[in-house]
Amino acid sequence: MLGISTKRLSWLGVPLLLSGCNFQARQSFVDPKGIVAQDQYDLFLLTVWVTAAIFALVGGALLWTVWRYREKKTDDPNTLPSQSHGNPLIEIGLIGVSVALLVVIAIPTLRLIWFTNDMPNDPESNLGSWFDGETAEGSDEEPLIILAKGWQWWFSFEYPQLGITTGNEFAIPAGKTVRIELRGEDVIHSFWLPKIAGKVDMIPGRNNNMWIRTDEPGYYYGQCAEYCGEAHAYMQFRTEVLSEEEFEKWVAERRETPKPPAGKDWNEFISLSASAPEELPDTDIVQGARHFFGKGTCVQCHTIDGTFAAGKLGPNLTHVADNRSLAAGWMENINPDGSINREQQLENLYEWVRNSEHIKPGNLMYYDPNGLQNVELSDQEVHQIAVFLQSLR
Amino acid sequence: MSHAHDTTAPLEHVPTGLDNKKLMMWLFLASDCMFFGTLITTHLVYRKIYENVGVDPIHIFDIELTTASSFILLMSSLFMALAVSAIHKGSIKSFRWNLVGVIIFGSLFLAGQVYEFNHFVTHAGLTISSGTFGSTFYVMTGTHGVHVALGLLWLVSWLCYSFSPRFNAHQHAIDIETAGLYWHFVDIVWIVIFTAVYLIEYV
Amino acid sequence: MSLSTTKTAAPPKSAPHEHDSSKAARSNLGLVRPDHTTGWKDWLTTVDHKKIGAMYAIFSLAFLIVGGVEALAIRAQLAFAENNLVSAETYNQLFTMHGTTMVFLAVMPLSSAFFNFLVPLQIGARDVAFPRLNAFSLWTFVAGAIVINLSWIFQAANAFGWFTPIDGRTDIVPSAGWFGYAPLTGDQYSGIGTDFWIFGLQVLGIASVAASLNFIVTIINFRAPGLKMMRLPVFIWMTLITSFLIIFAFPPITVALGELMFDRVFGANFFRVDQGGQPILWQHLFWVFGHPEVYILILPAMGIVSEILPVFSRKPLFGYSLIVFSGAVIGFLGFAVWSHHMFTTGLGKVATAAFSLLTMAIAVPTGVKIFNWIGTLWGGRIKFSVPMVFSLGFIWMFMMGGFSGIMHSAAPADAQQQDSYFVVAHFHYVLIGGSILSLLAGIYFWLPKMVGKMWYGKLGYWVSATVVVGLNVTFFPMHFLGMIGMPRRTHTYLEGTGWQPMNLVCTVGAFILAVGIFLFLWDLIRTIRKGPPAGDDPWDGRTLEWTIPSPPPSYNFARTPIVHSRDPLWAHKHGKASLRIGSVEPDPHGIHMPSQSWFPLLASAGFFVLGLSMALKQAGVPFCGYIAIAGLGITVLGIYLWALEGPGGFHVHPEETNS
Amino acid sequence: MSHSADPSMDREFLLAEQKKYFTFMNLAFLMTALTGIELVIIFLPFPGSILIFGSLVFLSLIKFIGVIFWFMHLIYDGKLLTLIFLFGMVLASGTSTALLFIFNSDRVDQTLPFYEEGIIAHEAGPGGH
Repeated sequence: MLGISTKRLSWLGVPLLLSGCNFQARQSFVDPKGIVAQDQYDLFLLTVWVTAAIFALVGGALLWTVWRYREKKTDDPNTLPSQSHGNPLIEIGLIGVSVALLVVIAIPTLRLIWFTNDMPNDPESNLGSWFDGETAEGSDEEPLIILAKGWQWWFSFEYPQLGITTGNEFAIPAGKTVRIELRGEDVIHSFWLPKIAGKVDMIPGRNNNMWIRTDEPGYYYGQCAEYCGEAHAYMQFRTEVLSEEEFEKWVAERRETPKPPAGKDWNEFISLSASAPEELPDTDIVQGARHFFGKGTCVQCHTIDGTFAAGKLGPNLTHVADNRSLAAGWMENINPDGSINREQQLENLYEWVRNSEHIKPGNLMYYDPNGLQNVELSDQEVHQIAVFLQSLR
Repeated sequence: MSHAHDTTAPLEHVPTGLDNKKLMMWLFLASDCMFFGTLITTHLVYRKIYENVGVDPIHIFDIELTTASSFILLMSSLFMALAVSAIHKGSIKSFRWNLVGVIIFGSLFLAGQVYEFNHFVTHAGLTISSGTFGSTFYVMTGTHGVHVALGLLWLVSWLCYSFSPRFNAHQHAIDIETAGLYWHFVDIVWIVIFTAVYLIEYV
Repeated sequence: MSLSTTKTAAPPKSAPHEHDSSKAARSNLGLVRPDHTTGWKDWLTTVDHKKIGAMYAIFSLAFLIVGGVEALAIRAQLAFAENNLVSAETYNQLFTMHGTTMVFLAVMPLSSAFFNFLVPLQIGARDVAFPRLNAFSLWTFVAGAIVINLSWIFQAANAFGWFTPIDGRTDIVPSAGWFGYAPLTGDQYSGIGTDFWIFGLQVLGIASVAASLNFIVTIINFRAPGLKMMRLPVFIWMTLITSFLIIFAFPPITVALGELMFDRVFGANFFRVDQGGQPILWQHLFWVFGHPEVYILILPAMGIVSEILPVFSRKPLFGYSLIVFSGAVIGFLGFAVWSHHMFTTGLGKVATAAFSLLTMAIAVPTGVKIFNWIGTLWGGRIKFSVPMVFSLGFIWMFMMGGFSGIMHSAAPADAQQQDSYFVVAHFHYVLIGGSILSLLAGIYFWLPKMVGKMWYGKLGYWVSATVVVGLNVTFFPMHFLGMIGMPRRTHTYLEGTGWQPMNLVCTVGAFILAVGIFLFLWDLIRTIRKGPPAGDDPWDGRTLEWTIPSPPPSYNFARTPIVHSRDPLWAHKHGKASLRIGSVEPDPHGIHMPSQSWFPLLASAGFFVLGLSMALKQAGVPFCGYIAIAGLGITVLGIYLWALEGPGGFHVHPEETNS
Repeated sequence: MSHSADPSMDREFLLAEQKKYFTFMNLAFLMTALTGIELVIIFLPFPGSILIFGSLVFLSLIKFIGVIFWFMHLIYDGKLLTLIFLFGMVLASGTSTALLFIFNSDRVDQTLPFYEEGIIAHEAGPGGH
């Protein structure tokens, strides 16, 4: 008896739990903002309602049966209850009902499988017929393509049509269909942007893709959803959905390349730095740049567009100070309201380069054989690098 | 000599009339179907998705030799069937000669495989690290070779044991039959590999 | 319980040449057989299915505690955002080992304990078909379990600086997940922990397959006269189906692990991406095994519940043939749905749709079982004994797990749930609410038969209440955690995600669950020490095991029973006279008992040496390759000695000693 | 496998074994011939032909069935054994077929270096072709 009644009691706790749960949380898939996520959510709700109905019926029947046929003091111990052992009609009926209920789920499931798996820009795709707009067959307009790559433990996003590469953050225009090509560069990762679309894995050696589309500008959070090693929990990314004009602006900004802290161009800066460092002004930013390209070995892994830093193993730093986050989404780089506290940002950049092994255990910037674990940098040199990084916008 | 003589029920009680060891061997072989099925599938999957495996299998395969190997394994199977027949008839002498036949043909097959592997490594440069083709080919055919070798070990043990005073044709017929089932299975695996791995390259 | 004596002609027997004395005989090798020994020697050499079952139970409960402690550490770490109780690496090792331990070392062997103890008793047999092979399965399981868990010892040694792998990697405990997705398990991305995992699992696989072959033969060939297939207890049917699942599901994982081993040890390219390996193939091979594995864990649980419900409803099982049939359908379909674990890997439309529909189809036979269980209760006279309370809890919790399973089957919706805490909630409802609850029910039901002591007091009810409450408090909120986007296998999470409050609730629940398991162990130990005598048939049982004394004598049945109906004991007690259990005239030579043997243990020890030294070879410990070969040699030697020692055996005369 | 000690039974048994002997011999000759045919048809001048592919599968199936039913005595033994083995075969071939269907080259990342350059094997250089 005790087991049953306590079980019922535990249901009283459910509302309490619900109150502790914020469904608008930033990675909630029950607060969909994109077309794909909305459809997936609708299908999810359908399954919830269907199963809840079955649960109410079958669970109710179970409870009622247990209550009704419990052993009572008045029962005659010498007689046995009816020894029935089956009724084919009831069983066939119940099987029929179950199948019917499953068909209710199966039909929209099949529809949505085709809907989400049809890629814009594919010759045999029917996506255009699903909803009007630029992805319709024969339409001239190409969807925006983003090449998303999963690395241990960060994401890179390339816009092959626009010539932009970003790390851990990307922007898309609202109201446009975006096709995302997914690649795993080392191990398997998974691209999950819960409010916009369900996840698709990034598998090395394999081309995966998905499409997303949302009409609501805003700021969205995503995370790697396939276990990918030590720092898996720290592998996050962010997406900014911008109106079309803002997106154009963003593209223009991101295409700009940073100027060298001294000298006419980067080549001159580098040659001066190598041959006649005393001719460069002795400021933190210049020293930081020199450490970045030299002693700090940062260039082995990082790219800054417009310079000869073209490492592939770490995020593109061209506009690192414009990014809203650091360390693959783990640290904030810009205030939640979009304003920038430059002192705080400098502090963050310093902390990240200095103490990355504590902030993001296992990260390769520190633990790679060529990483910072084997580079002697004084606190002042790290500060100078941070100053240089802050100038990258 | 087989893994367990210690069955505990007299046959009279067995509802199916099937001997325990024989039933167990068949179950094991059914399980082994999944085993070799997976190995062969791995090979075929990689062959399917990669047109170019960096090596032209037709050029390195020596199909005449492999056909001869298939023939050798088939003959060993025939001898095995005859050996089982002989032991059932209680003719230990005939059983031994047939078993010797199985062992000779089985060894020939293994020798052929060693020659083939050696040839591939030294002349065609195909090693286990040569792309997926090298890996799947060597692991699959190698696993089959290990099965053959284990079968040989088993049969040689029986050959030796047949000279022991404890050996009793009547009592051990079922053990020989069980070993024979294993041996035939190794043969049918090769029938599949011969077609699915070798011959299919020529189509 | 006295049996009626419907006599059949005594089967003609050839004169046995074993001698009958209670002194140890010599084997064909001239060595003294370890028969009639006592103490640890007896336990190490026993071939008695009851003792082997008891050892399976002890080992699996021990590993349940180990896995449980790992789970508590995981929950403690996640209780607060940005917590640093354990490091990321340790956390990953904890969840990897938690999964591996619970699946392979706790639930599977606990089911195996029931198979061992119950199969011969419920089918009226002396023992399993191959008693020495059974001992070999047990010890090989122990060998594999120790190989995997020894990695913790080496990790500790590494922490003290006594042991460093040659490649300098310090992840010595497996940390790539129980699913071991390539290429994370490749030599580029993980250290020797993965080797411990590979070799441990290979050894465990040998144990499982050997045991399953044994059970299938036993069930098919060792049924008592009259016990037709469609009269078998449902638990035996589920054992049979589970055993078939094991023999067909383990070969793919054996091959996959072997290929991974070739990649790591011999430089093959099965999963090496830069040489053309496709990691997705690992996922397919793993789940071809992994999904049937799920049913390997749950089908025995369904069998146990199907035995308990009729006893405490005092009614036959409703729709026996449909329950058996649906079990077989679940088992078969289990091989056709593996890709639903891979809906997010880009399978393509057709494959996704096919696997989605097949997965939904599995809900039908599962539902059939639940309907039939309710049908069994319907019209019965339900007695709320502890096993029954657990069984009812099982139906309820398993239903909840099943419903979230249906939600997963809709592939597009699953794209949001996959790898989130929603899935964690789902499979813990199925595995704890399903498997563990029913295994606990089974322990409460059959322990009196096993040890001859009866439970006393109300503690059992408290155990059921605490476990069920703990289960719900821990895992129900995880549904919501998944919905608000918390991914699995994450070591920590940021404050701003909003996941903090419910994680704290989950952690509290986990500790409640732990208290429940602790209470259970306490109840178990005090019952074994001080329980009152149970008697032959404490629950008014229905099947053959309740006809013999508790604990059962070494020979099980003094006379082989003759069965005339399903639920033979029930029919014997309450049915027509023609349905009473008969008995076969005993053999005048007495009951033949198999001899005990050291050699199964020796053969298993070889596997232990092989597995451990292969893992250490990867760490660069010198000579380990040769030691591994020696280990293989030990196994071969063990098998030869085993074969050459001869069957042996001796006779006991229960009728003389008893009467 | 225990045939009774009754001499008349023994004679029947021996006759049956004698018949089996001829069956085995004939089967072995047949399969040798089939193996020979297999070797011949792959060199027939219809490259890529579904016909050749089909006949190869067919021939190996005949050999397969010959071995399991006669050499392995399935035809003389209980049906249960056939059932068990065929169940394993069906499961294995079903899984295999499904996997071969699921794997397609269209999703393979063809930008990987080995794919373009075809350097999977042959690091050892040209050998004795």
